[in-house]
Amino acid sequence: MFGLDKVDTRTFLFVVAITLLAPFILNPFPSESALAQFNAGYPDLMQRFVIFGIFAIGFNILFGLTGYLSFGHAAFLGVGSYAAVWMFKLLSFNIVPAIALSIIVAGLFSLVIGYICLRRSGIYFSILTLAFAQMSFAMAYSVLSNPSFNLTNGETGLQVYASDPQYLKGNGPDNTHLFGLEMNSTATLEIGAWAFQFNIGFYVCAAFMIAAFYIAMRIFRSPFGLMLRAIKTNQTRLNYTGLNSRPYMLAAFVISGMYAGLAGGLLAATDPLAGAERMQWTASGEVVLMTILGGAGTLLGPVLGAAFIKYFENIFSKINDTVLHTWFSFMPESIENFLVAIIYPFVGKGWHLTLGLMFMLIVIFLPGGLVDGGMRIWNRITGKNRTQADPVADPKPAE
Amino acid sequence: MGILEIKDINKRFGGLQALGDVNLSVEEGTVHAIIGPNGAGKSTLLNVLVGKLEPDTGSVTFEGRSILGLKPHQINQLGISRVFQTPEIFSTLSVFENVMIACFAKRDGAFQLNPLASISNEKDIHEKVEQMLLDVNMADKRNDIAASMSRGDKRRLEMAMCLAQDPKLLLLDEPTAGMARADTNNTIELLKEIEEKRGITMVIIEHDMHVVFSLANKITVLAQGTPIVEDVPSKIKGNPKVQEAYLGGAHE
Amino acid sequence: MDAILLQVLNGLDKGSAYALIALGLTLIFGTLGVVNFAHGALFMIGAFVAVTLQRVLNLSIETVHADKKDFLGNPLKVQTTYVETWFGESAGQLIIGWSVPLAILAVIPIMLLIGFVMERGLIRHFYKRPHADQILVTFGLAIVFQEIVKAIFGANPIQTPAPDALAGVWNLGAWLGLSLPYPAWRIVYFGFSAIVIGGVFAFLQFTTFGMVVRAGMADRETVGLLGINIDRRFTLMFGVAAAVAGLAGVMYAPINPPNYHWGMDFLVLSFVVVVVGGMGSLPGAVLAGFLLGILESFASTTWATTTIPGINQIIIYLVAIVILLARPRGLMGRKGVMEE
Amino acid sequence: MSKFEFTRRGLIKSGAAVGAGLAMPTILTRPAFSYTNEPKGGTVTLGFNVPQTGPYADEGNDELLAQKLAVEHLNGEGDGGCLPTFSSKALKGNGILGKKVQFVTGDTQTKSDAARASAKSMIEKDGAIMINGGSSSGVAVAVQGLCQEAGVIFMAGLTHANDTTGKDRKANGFRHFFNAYMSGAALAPVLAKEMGKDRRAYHLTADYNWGWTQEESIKASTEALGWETVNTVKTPLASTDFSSYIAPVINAGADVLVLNHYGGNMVNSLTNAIQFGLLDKAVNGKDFKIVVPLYSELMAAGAGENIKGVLGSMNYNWQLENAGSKAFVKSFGEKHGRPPSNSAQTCYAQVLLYADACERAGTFNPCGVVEALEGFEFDGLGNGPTTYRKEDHQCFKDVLVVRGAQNPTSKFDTLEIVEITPVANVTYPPNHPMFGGDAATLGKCNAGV
Repeated sequence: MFGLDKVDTRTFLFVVAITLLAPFILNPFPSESALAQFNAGYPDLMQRFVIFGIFAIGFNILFGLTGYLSFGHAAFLGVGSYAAVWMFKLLSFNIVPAIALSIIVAGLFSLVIGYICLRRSGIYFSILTLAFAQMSFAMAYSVLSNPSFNLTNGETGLQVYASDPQYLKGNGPDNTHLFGLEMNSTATLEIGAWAFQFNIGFYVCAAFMIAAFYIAMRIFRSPFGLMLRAIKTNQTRLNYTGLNSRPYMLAAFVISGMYAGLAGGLLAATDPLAGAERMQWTASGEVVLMTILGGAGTLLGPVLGAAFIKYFENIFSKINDTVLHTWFSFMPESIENFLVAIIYPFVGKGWHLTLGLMFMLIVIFLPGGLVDGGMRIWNRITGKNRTQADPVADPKPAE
Repeated sequence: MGILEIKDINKRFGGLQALGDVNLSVEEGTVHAIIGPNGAGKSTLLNVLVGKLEPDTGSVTFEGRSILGLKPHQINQLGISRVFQTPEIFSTLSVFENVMIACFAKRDGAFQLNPLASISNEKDIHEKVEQMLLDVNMADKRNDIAASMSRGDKRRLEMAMCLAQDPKLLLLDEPTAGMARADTNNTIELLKEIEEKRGITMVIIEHDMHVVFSLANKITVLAQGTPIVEDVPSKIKGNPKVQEAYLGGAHE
Repeated sequence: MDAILLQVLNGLDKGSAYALIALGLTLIFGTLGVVNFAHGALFMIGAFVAVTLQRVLNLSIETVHADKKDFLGNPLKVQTTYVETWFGESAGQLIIGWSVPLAILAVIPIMLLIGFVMERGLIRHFYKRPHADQILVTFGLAIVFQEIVKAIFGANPIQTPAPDALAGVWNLGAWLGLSLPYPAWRIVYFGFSAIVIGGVFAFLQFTTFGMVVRAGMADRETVGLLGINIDRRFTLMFGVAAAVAGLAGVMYAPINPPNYHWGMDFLVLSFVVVVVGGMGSLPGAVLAGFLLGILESFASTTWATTTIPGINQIIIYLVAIVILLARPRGLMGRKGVMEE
Repeated sequence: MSKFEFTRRGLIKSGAAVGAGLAMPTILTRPAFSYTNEPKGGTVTLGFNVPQTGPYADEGNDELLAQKLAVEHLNGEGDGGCLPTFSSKALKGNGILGKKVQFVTGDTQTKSDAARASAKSMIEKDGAIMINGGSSSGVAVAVQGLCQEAGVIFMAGLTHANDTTGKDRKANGFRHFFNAYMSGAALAPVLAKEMGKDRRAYHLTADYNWGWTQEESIKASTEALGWETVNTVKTPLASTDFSSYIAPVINAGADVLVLNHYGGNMVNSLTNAIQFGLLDKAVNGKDFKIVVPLYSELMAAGAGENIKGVLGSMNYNWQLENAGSKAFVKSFGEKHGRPPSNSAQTCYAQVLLYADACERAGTFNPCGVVEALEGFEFDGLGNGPTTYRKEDHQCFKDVLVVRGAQNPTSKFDTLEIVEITPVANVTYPPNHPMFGGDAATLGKCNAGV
């Protein structure tokens, strides 16, 4: 089905099902229970899961297949966002032209940067991409927001003002929308103590992610994808087999740049504000971590990694001592205080600590990332010794 | 006029004359061996032929067309394939995928942007790969990861990849270096078979005289960057110049 | 003229910090083949050794002052440090004032220990793992280090002043007839860095240990074949690299007050320095450190920023791009290192 | 059988997109909201969005402590803090409108994206009806915009840029903190008094929006005094070492250095300036001076001895002697063993002001709250008599000019109050050109749904 073989079709349908049912899956705990803190099924976070999923899927096409580690992909996400917000400012809040332009602009931007950076490989390539991204960030944060030529609006972020022209707006909505379907509309379904939220913005992003995942899957199974994996393994042999690695690399770089641009455009579509720190090296580092954490070179890994990091950022950072006290309030006070004292450094303002520890634990005990680790655990449970359910999965990330 | 014509090639590295006035003509359909003691310039010559090094002077023409200044992949696309001293293969990919890449390179050229095409739909490529694997007796290893194989098998895989491109000229850089005697003999058999069945022109750079005399129809002896003798194998053995070159080299 | 010389001094000063961090990073990369993202954190920990020592020396006895009031109107508690009660007020003050130089003595064993534990407990399991895994695990470690420091010392910068004798301004150019007032401690820092850098090079050049390590940097397998236990030496080398980072940090504390985020602030920059210098090249790292330091200083002059607006924001990265495009392996890099 | 509610207006025929859910039986349905997150049970939830990681984590922590204290006082716990001194007597210590106050917390990371994500999760997941806190203007403007769209109230924390209540002002957003213009207006007369009217100033300015507005404000007000501006130099936000910016000051012929820096930037630039011995110099026959227009206690602590004698301005200082201030300092100090910072005070005051506005409006409806806060005059929260101006939702009150103390008796009184500039001197028209001119409007209040 869909031009995929049986295993792939199953993986794809699995992703589609998980994505569409996310509002249920991410909301396992009743709204009023103490564990509701761990629910992730609210529109903003669900949107972030799929948007950063797209970003990581795209990054994985470059890094997972070719082994070229870009430390500057956040720049493409950033320009995508800026392009989209400019479309909102100039045309209307309809997301279609905005997203189209964000993909195009990010594509062009990555074409230029890729053309230059791909003259080098290994860590030299990584530093070149990092340098371009950091320069973009610095310019966007300050120089390009000066009053006479304000392209980015600097620190406060580019946003839509009532005084903006919006030539095509007419009587259209005042919020981002897809032909009238407002991105921030949410329907709430209540079943018993549970409240499930269905948000238009999430489903629009989810549709894009499913498409992005499908395309990535096709790329993995295409001769083009095979060449990219060949580049990672042995570029010398590739050249002596009559293949020119440069255009392949550049194409992969631009494709992943366009994925980043799409993610940036969607970020703006769900929330029409583009800030410069989206382009900072930490943001580029984040997508690297997402991909490695989930499993570089695997299809599902990057999506899982993205969800993992975003979950930590948004859920663990919100657990404060008051919440902890509620959890343990059924215990005697001394034990309660003791438990809170033990756990508190790892949540709330200490969520970074937990994140750092998780990085270490995962890479130590699950080399190959979450997907590979999950597979091995599954095999141990079922007692089977399947080699790989994901045939192109390459458990060894690139150097 | 040979298929490969090398005229007046000179190459210096700093003060060292690596190649001096090399003239060589490789006839179509022959197996031409280039031998010589260590440091005679064999590898330099090969690197000039594949586009990795640019000579200071001289010309290299393949089928009447100059190949100097071309990139390795362009030279390959003209029909020159290379087998390396240590097998260069895609070690993390399967045997099948290795050969498949060569088939795609032959069919689609140096670059093809087809990210949405599906490998599994490429029936003709699959057939060709199967055939190649049968030819080199590797059909049973088709799903093995290349890195896990023995050195001899890696060599056969590399050969299969080169043959999959139907090259007009095959360059072999010490194809049996570091091999056990049995593996060496297998390789010789394989190369003989290729020559007989396909009639591909080959240039072999080799140390092992056993290999050279089993395969070559013509031998060029290189000493200090210059060809000193070129003849059929039977006449090379007794040539005093050759003996001097080898023995003299040993005494240096 | 004076202005130019001042910027050269600033550049050398910045450069010596970059060079010291890059030197340690290159030692680790060159000997162990490990990309250590926690190296900036080691620099930060070094600075916090000074902070800790300062805190320890400031441990105090509390006496209640009945006639003075604190901010809530309660009797004021006056703190007198133990050091002062033991050695008298002036000697005590002097010892506290010298806490940063004293911390140098403490930082070497502490950083060596941290280095040993890191290498034995964690890094050595990653020699054969892909660089991506090394990056992930050391980045995780860097976060853990900085969060621990944040939990103890807070996020606010902490002043760790230089001793009074070295806190003033020295006029360097007096005997040249120039006016070159320059902070004394920055001159000390530069001199100190030069000594440490020289020490590391001498150590590698003139000791057998250093020879083995250099050989190992060039070709690890061959040295292993010679029957030399290279692993133990590499552990020590990691410790030395950590100590160099720690020394750089401890001495930097009076220049700018340390905060827990230093590691991340210097991480990216130090990697740029290492790569511009050429992966695995020790002289390259030092050269690139000073070069980028000086260029950064000159890019921040009014002349430079009016010529090209924003040049001071991007200079480091711009130079990195130009150098890497002109010289594929940085200033002094070797072929084949980290290029696959 | 099943009931679907769209909590936003303008959703047309989109049911099919989520049609799968329609078949599900619904056992309970929630009564409809008349505005975003209308509190239905016995509690009301406030969202405290402060930096918990990154360089401003300590400041965020201080804000959080103050916010928690405010919640205690609203719920009638603790000593009541400013409730007795507050001029409005609507609050009774029984929560807000009889509902017990709860709160959720989040981490802004001092990044506008992260701050918006955190605020959104509070609004969408936890049902927060008001967002308070923050430690930078970028975050404040970003979160303010979000709250406007979502239909909740934003009570800004520490934000000093003119834009927050200038060109980026929003109907649902309120700022208690002072701004760059006020800093300039308050500092100028004191500078004239202390340093004379014939001074040459050299500005170092953080190269982003807040830095520029501050430089603009200080420059305008000092030049009006007769000062000359020798040079204005922009420094990258990411700078850690300012030596290459400080060194040129020595020979520039300037006799005052103005550091338009905040947080770590200010701590480092001031430390470097002292290192280079600037304060020991005499230029043009006058003693060299340094001015840091925006001070905070944490910056003072970070700069240590270096701030001695350095002038700056603040929104509030715990040494203020009025009744409200005393009550707040006592309450905070007894709990945490140290006096509150001015960002803590602003957050505390904002929470109380919000609660009071709800009580007076008799509703949590944001539009009601906006109406109750607009033009509201009050006293007893620590700053003296204060007005929330209707046109731009900026608080107008006295501004403090402070100086680094020469001989602090403890680590808490490192700053001393030099002058309390009366509100009249820092007032400006709502359409002032530095505040977006006539184009800047609040828009309409948004109650969501």
